[in-house]
Amino acid sequence: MKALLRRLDPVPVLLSLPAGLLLGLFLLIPLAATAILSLQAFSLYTGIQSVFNLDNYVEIFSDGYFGEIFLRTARTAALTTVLTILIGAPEAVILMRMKAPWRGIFLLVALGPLLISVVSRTLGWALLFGSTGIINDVLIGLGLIAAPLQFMYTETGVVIALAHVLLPFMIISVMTTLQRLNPLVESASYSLGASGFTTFRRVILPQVLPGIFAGSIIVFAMAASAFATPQIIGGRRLKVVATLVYDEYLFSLNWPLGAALALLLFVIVIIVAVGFNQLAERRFRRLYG
Amino acid sequence: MSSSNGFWSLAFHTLFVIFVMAPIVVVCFMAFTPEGYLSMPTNGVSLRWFEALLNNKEFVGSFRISLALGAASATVAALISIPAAMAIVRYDFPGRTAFLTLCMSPLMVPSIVLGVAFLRFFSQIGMSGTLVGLTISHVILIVPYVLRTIMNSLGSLDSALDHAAASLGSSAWRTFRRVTLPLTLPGILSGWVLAFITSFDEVTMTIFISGPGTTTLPVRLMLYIEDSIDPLVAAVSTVLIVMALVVMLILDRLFGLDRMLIGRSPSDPDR
Amino acid sequence: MTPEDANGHQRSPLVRISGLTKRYGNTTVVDRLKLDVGQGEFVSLLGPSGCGKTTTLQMIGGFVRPDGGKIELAGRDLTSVAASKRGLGIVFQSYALFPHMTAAENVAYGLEVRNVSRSERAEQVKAALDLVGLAPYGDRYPRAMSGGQQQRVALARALVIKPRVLLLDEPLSNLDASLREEMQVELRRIQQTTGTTTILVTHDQTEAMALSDRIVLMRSGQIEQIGAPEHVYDHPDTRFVANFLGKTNLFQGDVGQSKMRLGNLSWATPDATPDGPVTIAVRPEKIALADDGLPAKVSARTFQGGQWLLDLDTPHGPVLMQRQNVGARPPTVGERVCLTWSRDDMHLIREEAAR
Amino acid sequence: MKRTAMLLSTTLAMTGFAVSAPAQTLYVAGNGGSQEELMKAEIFPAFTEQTGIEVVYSAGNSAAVLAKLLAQQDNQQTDIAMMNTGPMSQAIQLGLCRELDISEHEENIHDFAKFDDNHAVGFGVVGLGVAYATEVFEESGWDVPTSWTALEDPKFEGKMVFQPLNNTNGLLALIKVAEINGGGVENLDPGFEVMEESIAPNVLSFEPSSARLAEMYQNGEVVISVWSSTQVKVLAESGFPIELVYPEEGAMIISNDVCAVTTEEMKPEAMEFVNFLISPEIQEILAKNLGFGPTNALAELTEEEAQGVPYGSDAVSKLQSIDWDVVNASREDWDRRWVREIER
Repeated sequence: MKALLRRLDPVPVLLSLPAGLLLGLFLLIPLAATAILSLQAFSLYTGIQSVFNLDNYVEIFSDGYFGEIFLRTARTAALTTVLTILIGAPEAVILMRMKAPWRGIFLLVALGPLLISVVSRTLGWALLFGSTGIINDVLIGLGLIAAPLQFMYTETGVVIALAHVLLPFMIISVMTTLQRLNPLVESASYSLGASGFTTFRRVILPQVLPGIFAGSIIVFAMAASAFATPQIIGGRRLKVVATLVYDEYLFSLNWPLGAALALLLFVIVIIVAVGFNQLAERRFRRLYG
Repeated sequence: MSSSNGFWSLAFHTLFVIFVMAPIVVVCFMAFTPEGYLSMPTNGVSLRWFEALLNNKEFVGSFRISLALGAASATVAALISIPAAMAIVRYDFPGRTAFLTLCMSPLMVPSIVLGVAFLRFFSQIGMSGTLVGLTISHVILIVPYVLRTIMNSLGSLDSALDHAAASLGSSAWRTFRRVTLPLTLPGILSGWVLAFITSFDEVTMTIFISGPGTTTLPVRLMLYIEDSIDPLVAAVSTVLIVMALVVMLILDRLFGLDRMLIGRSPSDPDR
Repeated sequence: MTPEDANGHQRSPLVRISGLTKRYGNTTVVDRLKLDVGQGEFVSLLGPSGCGKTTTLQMIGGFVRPDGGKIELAGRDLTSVAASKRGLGIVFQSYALFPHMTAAENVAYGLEVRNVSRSERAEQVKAALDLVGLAPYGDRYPRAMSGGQQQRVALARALVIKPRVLLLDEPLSNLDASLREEMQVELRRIQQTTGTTTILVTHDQTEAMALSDRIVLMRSGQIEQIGAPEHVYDHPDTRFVANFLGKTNLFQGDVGQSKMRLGNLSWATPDATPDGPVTIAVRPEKIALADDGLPAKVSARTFQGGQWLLDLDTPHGPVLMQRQNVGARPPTVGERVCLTWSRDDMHLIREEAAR
Repeated sequence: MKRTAMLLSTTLAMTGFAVSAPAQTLYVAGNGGSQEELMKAEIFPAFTEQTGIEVVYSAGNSAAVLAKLLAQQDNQQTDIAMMNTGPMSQAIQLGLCRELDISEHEENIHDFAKFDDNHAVGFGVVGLGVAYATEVFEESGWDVPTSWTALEDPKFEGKMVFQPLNNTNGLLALIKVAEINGGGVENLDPGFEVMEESIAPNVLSFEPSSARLAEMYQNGEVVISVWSSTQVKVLAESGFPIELVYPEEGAMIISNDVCAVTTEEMKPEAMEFVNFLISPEIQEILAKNLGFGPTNALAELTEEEAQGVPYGSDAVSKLQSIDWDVVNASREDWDRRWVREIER
């Protein structure tokens, strides 16, 4: 319950002023300036020019080179999302079923990596994939493969490392939904004679779907705009939009084009997230009406 | 969830734990190699790479900058988020929803977009590469985390506490100082610690805006990795991992890590 | 106008509420409320949830801003005075004890705000805790205390600042039944010891009747009836009051030719009651079995220890009667009996009186 | 609660001590890898000992150094920039470098190391040729590569590294390939064509980092690459069997240049550092450790030390230099074409 005070109470306005000013000044203005920058032109010798047109966007849309990178970004993000669902959703159920103290311990194992630097975690994958090739040694040792697989500089490698980085978000999302479930519903299903599998498929799964959906939106958005992991695992040849932006800014020095690419990425991520969200709301409204 | 995990569930869980831990464990192991190149420490364990790290002026300098940046931005973020959270949780005012959306919006903007936006903005106002500029950008990035934690903390307070204090003659400021603040302190501190580690680890945005004198640890690590991967980066990563562990323990003690990340867990017999 | 207590004594009003109105959107929660509370009086605002009693209390406390009307305390307009400057003592439904302070610190808080010296503060805190019977528990934190103990701390905290008026917001609703009865007695004792003017908000009619000098029955933001508990109980102005305060039997009768009629039965009307249809209310405990009277058939019989409850079917609708568990066994289900009651135990409710 | 408050105050205290940096600090940006190591191990300590000025190094390849300089033009923190001639001439053109005062050494500096108006100065030259892992070649019975065309040999499929175009090594090699196929800086088409048809299929990775490339040689992932004399020398000295060939069509020259960055306060220490870098003693250290051909004529090397080092005007003149103004003018288009046609 809020204290409903006078309509034009100065207190909340004063309280929200510092944060409002800071964010308005240092978030909205820079973003707007970036939008303007994306309309400008650039050349190596004259720098950024004060002309305003849509040339950068025209170039992005007409050049298949950019199309390919956007497509790759979408593909890796989608595959990463699928992988996190396949690993994260069952694990969330398993974690919920655990008893103390195991549950607390494995929650730290599952969610703790969120607090570890992305660079460190990706470096771990680079070490596993790369020159020392522990993964390949293990796989060959187990007789699963004959020749070493290439993980570094491949989409497979990027997807695996990204899934590892983003997995906690999926687990959090599914667990949040699971927590709202009435635990007796599962027992009710068993009491009616359903098997474990049937109970999972008919009772648990439909109820955690909203969590999986919400998790998917977060994971997709973060995977599509991820930078550090594709940069380290993908290297120069396997560019995604974020690493392309980095290259445009720090190697080609073409800031306007880089700004256009970054904003396009932003807009696409927002559209996909909002679209999925509305789809999910329509789908699950009945469940939570 | 009333039933317990069967054999297949536990097998899956084991693979999951291996998947999650493998890259982290590998980094830590390799940091202890006695060799001059990357390898598992099969011939004994050595601290030579940590020694090398301590003697590396650039990495040590970056570590200090990251500490300063994390502490400064987390503190500023907490200082502006406390009143903002009070306004949002305690009052209804025109534009409240818009204000909340504004405060949470940095979560929606990809870090890379923030990076390019700040790079341009700071270079136009003559602040590029400065610690102040970096701090402002990090504050904006972490405000949503701090604000959400403090809002949760404030929201779980009985609003009658405020009324009780007021009825006893307490001024709004005294009520805040004596009642609201002490009761939300664990939330504020948790938000601070979460913000600190988020800022400390940030790389995507910072790589665009850090200057030669303000290169943070993850950025330096990232630039170093672009050039070469050797046991030194494993040692740096190990330090980052250990820091994360410390933060994890603090958060767990203060607020409950699971409660912070997935909300209340009344069914958890642990607490 | 001055209020009268049950005995008709004149009191000067300490709290005067007039025209008090609160709207949320299109809903009027409190509608032109008018109430005077005398010095030392114990008044209860009673009504079902949503009747506006809590909103009224919050307006008096200063936590909700009224859309119209006035609240005066000893002649001083409180309407635009901040909650912290009103000097009222309040006990909240959730007690709202500061969880990070001990019982003694909780009680001391209001004194601290008033800059009372440390030694005097300790004395007053001790006295207040003594008053509520918690002297040995000063060092306990609220979470280490039972609900009843927390309730007493909240009371001590509100009383220690010597408020002009004590506001109690459903203070006993979180306690179990036996504790509630004990606290009712305690509350009445403390109120009479301190002589503090008290306004209680409750939805529990027994609580209101047990504690109050006067009951204010509220419905949909308006006052339905004000009066001493026994008066309101015996002379409900409306069907709503009759039903809300205890159980009652209502019959549709009519008045004509100085007679009050219910089917074949008729009684003389003492005063100049106008002619027309009328609702006759009779409390279940006033009904007796007789050889002659209203014919009825027992449809259910419930034993309650001290008394029996009989459900009866009559030509004028179902009737409930109470019978003390003394003497002969009451009639069994299916038995035919006749019901009677004294003329004085009948109460007429004019339909116009009900809104 | 007390405990957490203590934690907070400790962290804040640490912050306080972290912000205080030594006042006299020069920020130097330059290549990573062996150059960075040598600078930090020997040259900076010597400079600090002589002047009392601390030096902080930030590593990045020439393109990245230029990008950072440009990004922070408004509030320049870098005092010294070390880049190859291509990016350096861009930096000069963009006004990022100020005029140097090198009168102390000017008469001894070879002409090839001088820039107009002294906006920068070369501090070491290296040759660019074809490097190969000698042991692997011997075991496989392959001939020593003596021509740039060896890069087109299909037997090196998946065993070769060609550095990308934003790397000076890659750029010069591509120009050379164009040249021997009838083109040149004016017409790079033949270079791109041969690159796409015959060279790119052999390439395992377009790896810009020479440190990574060295790792790849050591792991046996790569047996042949275009590389510079200094990088080959460093790897060879670590004991790895590698050799650099200056092909018969001619090798290219790469100059490592240094400039004092235009900053708000023109630190005189920056000028001091540049002069220090081109002094004969430091030139000798650079030559001995990195194989940088000295640009100061007073630097003396023994015959053994001069092995594989472009030492003196005569040796340098045998290496082919290019017109950077022409190259820089078309570089943007080439980069664009490269990422689209070759590196995808």
